[in-house]
Amino acid sequence: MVINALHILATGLGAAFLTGLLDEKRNGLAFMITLGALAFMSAVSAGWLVLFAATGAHPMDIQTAGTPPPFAIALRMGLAEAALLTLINLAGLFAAMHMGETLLARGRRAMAVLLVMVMALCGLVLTRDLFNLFVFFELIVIATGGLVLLSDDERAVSAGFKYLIVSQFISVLLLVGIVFGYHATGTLNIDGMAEQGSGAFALAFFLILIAVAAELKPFPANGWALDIYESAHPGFAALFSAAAASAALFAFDKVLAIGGAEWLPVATGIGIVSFVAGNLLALPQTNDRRLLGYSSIAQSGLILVAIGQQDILGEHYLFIAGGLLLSHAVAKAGLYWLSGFVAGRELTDWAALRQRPLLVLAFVTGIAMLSGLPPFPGFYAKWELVHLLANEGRLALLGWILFGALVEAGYLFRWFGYAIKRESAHTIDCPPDRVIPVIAALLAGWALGFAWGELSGRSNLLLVLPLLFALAFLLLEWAPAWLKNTLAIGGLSLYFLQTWQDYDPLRLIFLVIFTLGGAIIFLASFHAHGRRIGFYPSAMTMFAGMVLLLQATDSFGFFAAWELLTIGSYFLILRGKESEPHALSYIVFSLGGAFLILAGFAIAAASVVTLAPSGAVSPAPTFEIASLATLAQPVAPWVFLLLAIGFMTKTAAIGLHIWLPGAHAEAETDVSPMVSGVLLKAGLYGLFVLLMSMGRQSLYGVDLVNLMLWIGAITALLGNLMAIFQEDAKRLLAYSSIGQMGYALFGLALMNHLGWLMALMFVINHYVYKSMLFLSVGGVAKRTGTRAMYQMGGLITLMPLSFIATLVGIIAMSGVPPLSGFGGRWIFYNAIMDADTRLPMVLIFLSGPIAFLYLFRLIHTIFLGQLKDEHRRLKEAPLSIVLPQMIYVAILIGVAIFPGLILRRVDAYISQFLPDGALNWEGLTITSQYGWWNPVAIMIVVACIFLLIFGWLLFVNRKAQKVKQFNIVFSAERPYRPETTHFAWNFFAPYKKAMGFLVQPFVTRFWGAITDLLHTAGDLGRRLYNGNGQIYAFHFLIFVVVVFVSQLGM
Amino acid sequence: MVKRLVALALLAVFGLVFATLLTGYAPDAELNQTARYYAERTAADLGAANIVTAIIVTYRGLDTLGEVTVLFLAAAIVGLVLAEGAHDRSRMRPPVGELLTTGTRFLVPMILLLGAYVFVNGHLTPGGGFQGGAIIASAVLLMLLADPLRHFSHRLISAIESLAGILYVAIGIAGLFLAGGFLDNRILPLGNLGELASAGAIPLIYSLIGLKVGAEFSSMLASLSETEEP
Amino acid sequence: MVHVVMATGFLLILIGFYGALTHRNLLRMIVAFTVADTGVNVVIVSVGHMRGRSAPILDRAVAAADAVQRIIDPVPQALVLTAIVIGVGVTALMLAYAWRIYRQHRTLDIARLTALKG
Amino acid sequence: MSYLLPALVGLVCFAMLAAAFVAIRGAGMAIAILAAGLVSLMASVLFLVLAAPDVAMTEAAIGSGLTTFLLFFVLGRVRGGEKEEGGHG
Repeated sequence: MVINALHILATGLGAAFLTGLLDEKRNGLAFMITLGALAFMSAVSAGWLVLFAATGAHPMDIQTAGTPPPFAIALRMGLAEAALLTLINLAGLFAAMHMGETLLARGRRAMAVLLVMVMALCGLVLTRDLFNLFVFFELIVIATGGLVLLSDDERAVSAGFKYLIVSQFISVLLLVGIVFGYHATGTLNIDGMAEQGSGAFALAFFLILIAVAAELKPFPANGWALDIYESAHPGFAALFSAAAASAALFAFDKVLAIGGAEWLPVATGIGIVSFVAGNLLALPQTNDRRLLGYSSIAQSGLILVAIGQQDILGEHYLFIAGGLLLSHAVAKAGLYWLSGFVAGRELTDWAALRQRPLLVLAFVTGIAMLSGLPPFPGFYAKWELVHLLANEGRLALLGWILFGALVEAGYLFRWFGYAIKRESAHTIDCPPDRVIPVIAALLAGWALGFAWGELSGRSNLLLVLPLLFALAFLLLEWAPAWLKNTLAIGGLSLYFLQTWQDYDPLRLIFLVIFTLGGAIIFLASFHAHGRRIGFYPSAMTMFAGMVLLLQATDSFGFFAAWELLTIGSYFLILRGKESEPHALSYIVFSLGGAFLILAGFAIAAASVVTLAPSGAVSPAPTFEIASLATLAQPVAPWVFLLLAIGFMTKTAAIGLHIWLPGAHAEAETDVSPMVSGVLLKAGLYGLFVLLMSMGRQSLYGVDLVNLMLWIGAITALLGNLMAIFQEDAKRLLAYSSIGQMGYALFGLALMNHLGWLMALMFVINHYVYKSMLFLSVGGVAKRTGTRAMYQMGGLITLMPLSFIATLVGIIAMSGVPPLSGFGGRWIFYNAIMDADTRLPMVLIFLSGPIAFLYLFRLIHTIFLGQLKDEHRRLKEAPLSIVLPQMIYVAILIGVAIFPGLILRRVDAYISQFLPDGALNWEGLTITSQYGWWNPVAIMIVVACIFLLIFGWLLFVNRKAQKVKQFNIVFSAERPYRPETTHFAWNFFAPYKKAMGFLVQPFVTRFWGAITDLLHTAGDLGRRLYNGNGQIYAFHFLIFVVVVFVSQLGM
Repeated sequence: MVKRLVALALLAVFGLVFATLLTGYAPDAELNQTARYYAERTAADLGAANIVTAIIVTYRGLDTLGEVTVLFLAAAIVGLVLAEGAHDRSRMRPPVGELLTTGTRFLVPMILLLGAYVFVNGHLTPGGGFQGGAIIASAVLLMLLADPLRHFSHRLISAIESLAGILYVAIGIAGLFLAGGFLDNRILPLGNLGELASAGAIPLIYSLIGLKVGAEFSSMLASLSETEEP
Repeated sequence: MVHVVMATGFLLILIGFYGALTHRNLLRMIVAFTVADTGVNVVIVSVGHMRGRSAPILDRAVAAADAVQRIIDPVPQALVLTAIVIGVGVTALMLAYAWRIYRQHRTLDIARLTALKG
Repeated sequence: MSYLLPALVGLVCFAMLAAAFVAIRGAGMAIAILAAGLVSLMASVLFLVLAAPDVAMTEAAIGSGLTTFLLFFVLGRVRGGEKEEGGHG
């Protein structure tokens, strides 16, 4: 049984009046009354919400004064209203709890103001009468003016006054608009006015609309709001951002209904400008609460865009706008409440949160919700919104939305990086009663994610087994690392055993790498002690994303998996000691790439023949990935381009590669192989899928696949070239990965059978030897405490197993016989012979020897040469790190001898797509049209040659003179930078002179310039807000005039 | 100077908007549907002679409840803001003239009576709770002028204010159960049009509003008077 | 006649706005706003006015039966009543703020209250 | 209809505008407050003429009376603050 919604308003008011009856000293009792009233109001709203959600009942009109509307004020309760009321009342309840101390100190008047504020917000949502709307607005203005004063920050007073100034202007316009609207229609009832349409009183309606819009704090008429956000008590700022903004948005939506479709573009315009500008201006912020304020403005703008696009959103409107709104409200409330625990106001002060992992989880949940990442409602909403926009061809709007979202993710994740990596002088202060609201927001966030998953009519991401498995590790954070590690390995292996039969040979290869490959690397994770908080949920989210990517058959599943693996890997990378800036550039590039993929899918969905069965809410067209093949001109090449760039961001193709070296090099010892050996393959998988389904595309006469061929070749060359100039061993390996991915890209873009086979060889080989090398180098770095190669040397005797692994890895990688790298090369050269484009091949050929140079340097400077004094007592790397390396050695030799074991089936599979040029597998011999290769024979020959040379060397070296450590002649001077005299420093100096111009950091500078440009734009924009309340009033009037003039022009 | 020019330019646009509204305005010759309903039905349905009062107290009662709450809020916040600056009462001020003091003693009861008259008759004649409340507050003002150091019992004022508020809400809720809806005045007999005891709960509600508004204004004035002169 | 009144109301609004935009003293801004508020009230009442009709009060002069022909629109009057009361509430609040600001900063110059910006 | 009423209305309107001008541009704070109160008072006269006695009473009691008093109260508390203003604009 539900209770009349009027009781919500009556309870709020009655309790507010009741507190006045109490003695000044009975503040405790007044506080209990306040909490009780808010709890009752929440319960009543929740009852309505359950009723509407469960029965799908129609909205219900509630009369007052026993008289029907429009003659008396009427209220309406429906699903949206009930949801908003629940949000508002709960936000009010938790805000009261959060502010408990302050409220008790300031007494019953403060509590009464809070109660009236919540009541007025409810009224704003419920009322269907325009003038009543105005009354509630004024109540909110005054209550806000009162609650702002609860802050300890003295500046809040001036912020409140600035707000009052602007609201005076607003209310004058609103009143004038209302009375002329009444004159024209003879009613004040919103529905009655909507029936008659705003045509007769367009000007008055404009005044009403703009006044209500101003309550949404649109750019640039929002300086006052930012000052309030910055200076108010965080408990109130949460309410202001979550509840007040939501109610105002709903009121705007109601008012907009009067105007009808012709006014929708106004909402869209105001919304998108606020969204982009809010995010840009947030970029240079260093104050946490002000940054959250800018983000609130941006988010309101985004919701306003959804409101403005309701004509094309149709039945998805509530799903989208509601998803965005609830995500934002819950996340923002949680973040503001969190900010109450942080003593300092700099973003970096949030590092103090690390003392409480639970609060970090709340923080990251909030950020993920704001950024619209899965599995939260914003993700589903963004997916639908983008698709519907693309469907209508509103691509510019789509582009701006994605741009703004990327900027937002950028500053939010930068902030998160600070929290995880920086040091804070403060300690965290979180009494239990103030933690409850944060926990509530955290739980609400996940609950909403679940609800939106259910409503989406697609697979609910929170019911997908791999992700659940990953999230289960959140509950296991108390457990020791070894236990979690065992579970992780077990889970990955079990998943493989359970599902491997479902995959075609191509996907099976990726599956093996993603699951078993991951499990092998996890063996190295046994070296970690303690609980390793945060590692397992992140890593398993990444792996979950990767296996889901393989499972995905439709575009939605693919994209969701893509985002999951991106987020998981970001958290993993961020764990490295110095990785903060690199993790940030990783997530920004990755999300940028993901947004391109999203845009590509959305544009494709608009014209692809959809094969997916329609679900519960009849989802926006999700399509089978395979049906990308049915795309026709002129859409197809654009989709191809977007998707290809998106995937190439992940494979770090040249130009989009700058995130990779830092991210891979700075990661932890066992994380580097995960993100290099395993994760990069996800990008290749994407490219495989793309090329398999779309084939060749050309745009304005440019063959896009050919373009990829060139990009692959240049990436291979420059990646290798950059690798040889690195002093840092892990960076060297990271750059080498760029080069290797270039090879793979090149092979794919050859678009012939052998090219693809070779790309697959690279998928396998690169996983094995790059994981192995990262582990062995990581083990060495762990023991020596440095990654600079010139600080190592002569470690061969101390760390023989690591040496063997490196040696084998290098042989395999450089493509000399007998190991698998040679097989790769052999197929590769055969593939090149098949192709028609010869010019990029020169580049590829060039990069081969270059690869050899850096590999030589790696083994020479680390393991050979003279041992450093301080390293004399080093031991071999821990067993857990060596063990996987030995497994890789075995695999490499195995694959080298029996390449057919895997490749034969794939070869047959590829023939489906590219029938010509298949290999001929006979016994141990593999034949192409250009020649044959017998791995076993080669192995034997090479083994013989090796033994011969080795024996000869032993013979010759009998008489060799040993050079002692101090057998060096010094001059009297000590060089300024001692390392410059070391032979391993600047190892390839001559090459650098010759080819250094090729590796100038042009790309880094380019992206740096873009970043600077955005920051500068943000900084310039901030100057608008000079702090003068009168100027803010000018902003408001200018805003009105600009909207007015642009509306006239339309 | 630039500021003034910009202000003038912006206001010119607003002037244009207002001028358009003005020139587009034509007075109604007949009452519109809403006004017609009120004109025809108020007397019969609600039993109130003053239609404006009927609208304020009943038809748009929710607005009025909000309006009262605005004053309640303003009084509470003014009290909140000024609480810190309450002056110490030991400081003496020059005495006020005898005339004013005596006049006040004489006038205050009459003013209070007038205020009560205005809001009790709100459903019959012009005026009502707000006007009556303001008149009551003027009595308080007079007392303050006569004796600036007079200390009003905030406790009493806020008790009156709260009780009136709670009763107002309670009457509103009673309307939900006993009549057609929230704030429906027909929980009491309508009586005969034009009599004091008519129009159902309207006189009662308007009296409560009068008391409440009077208390709220008084509270604001008292808070202000207790602030310290800097 | 109504047009003249309405025009006066609009002018009052504009004058009030101009004052609020150009005075840096908080109190003078508040005074300017009260002028603008009065202007709004004048506009609203003038919108509801109808030539040759009387106030919406039923008494001996206006019987309930022919009220439809005799009275002016009561709704704008009800709205103005609310608006006036709300206006004084906001004004009181702004005054309290001004006093608090003065106590804190010893100034009423809005251009000096710029601790928060950017 | 007689010409008296329109003339009265015109006169009141003109006086209101003049008072409003004084409220905005007047030299002293006290004068400005008084002028604003006067605007309000004349508005209530206007309301009476426009057949809105309820509004007229409210405007007179609250808009002109109470508001003016509130302003004077605060003015009394912050005297001196006014002089700091560096002129207009």
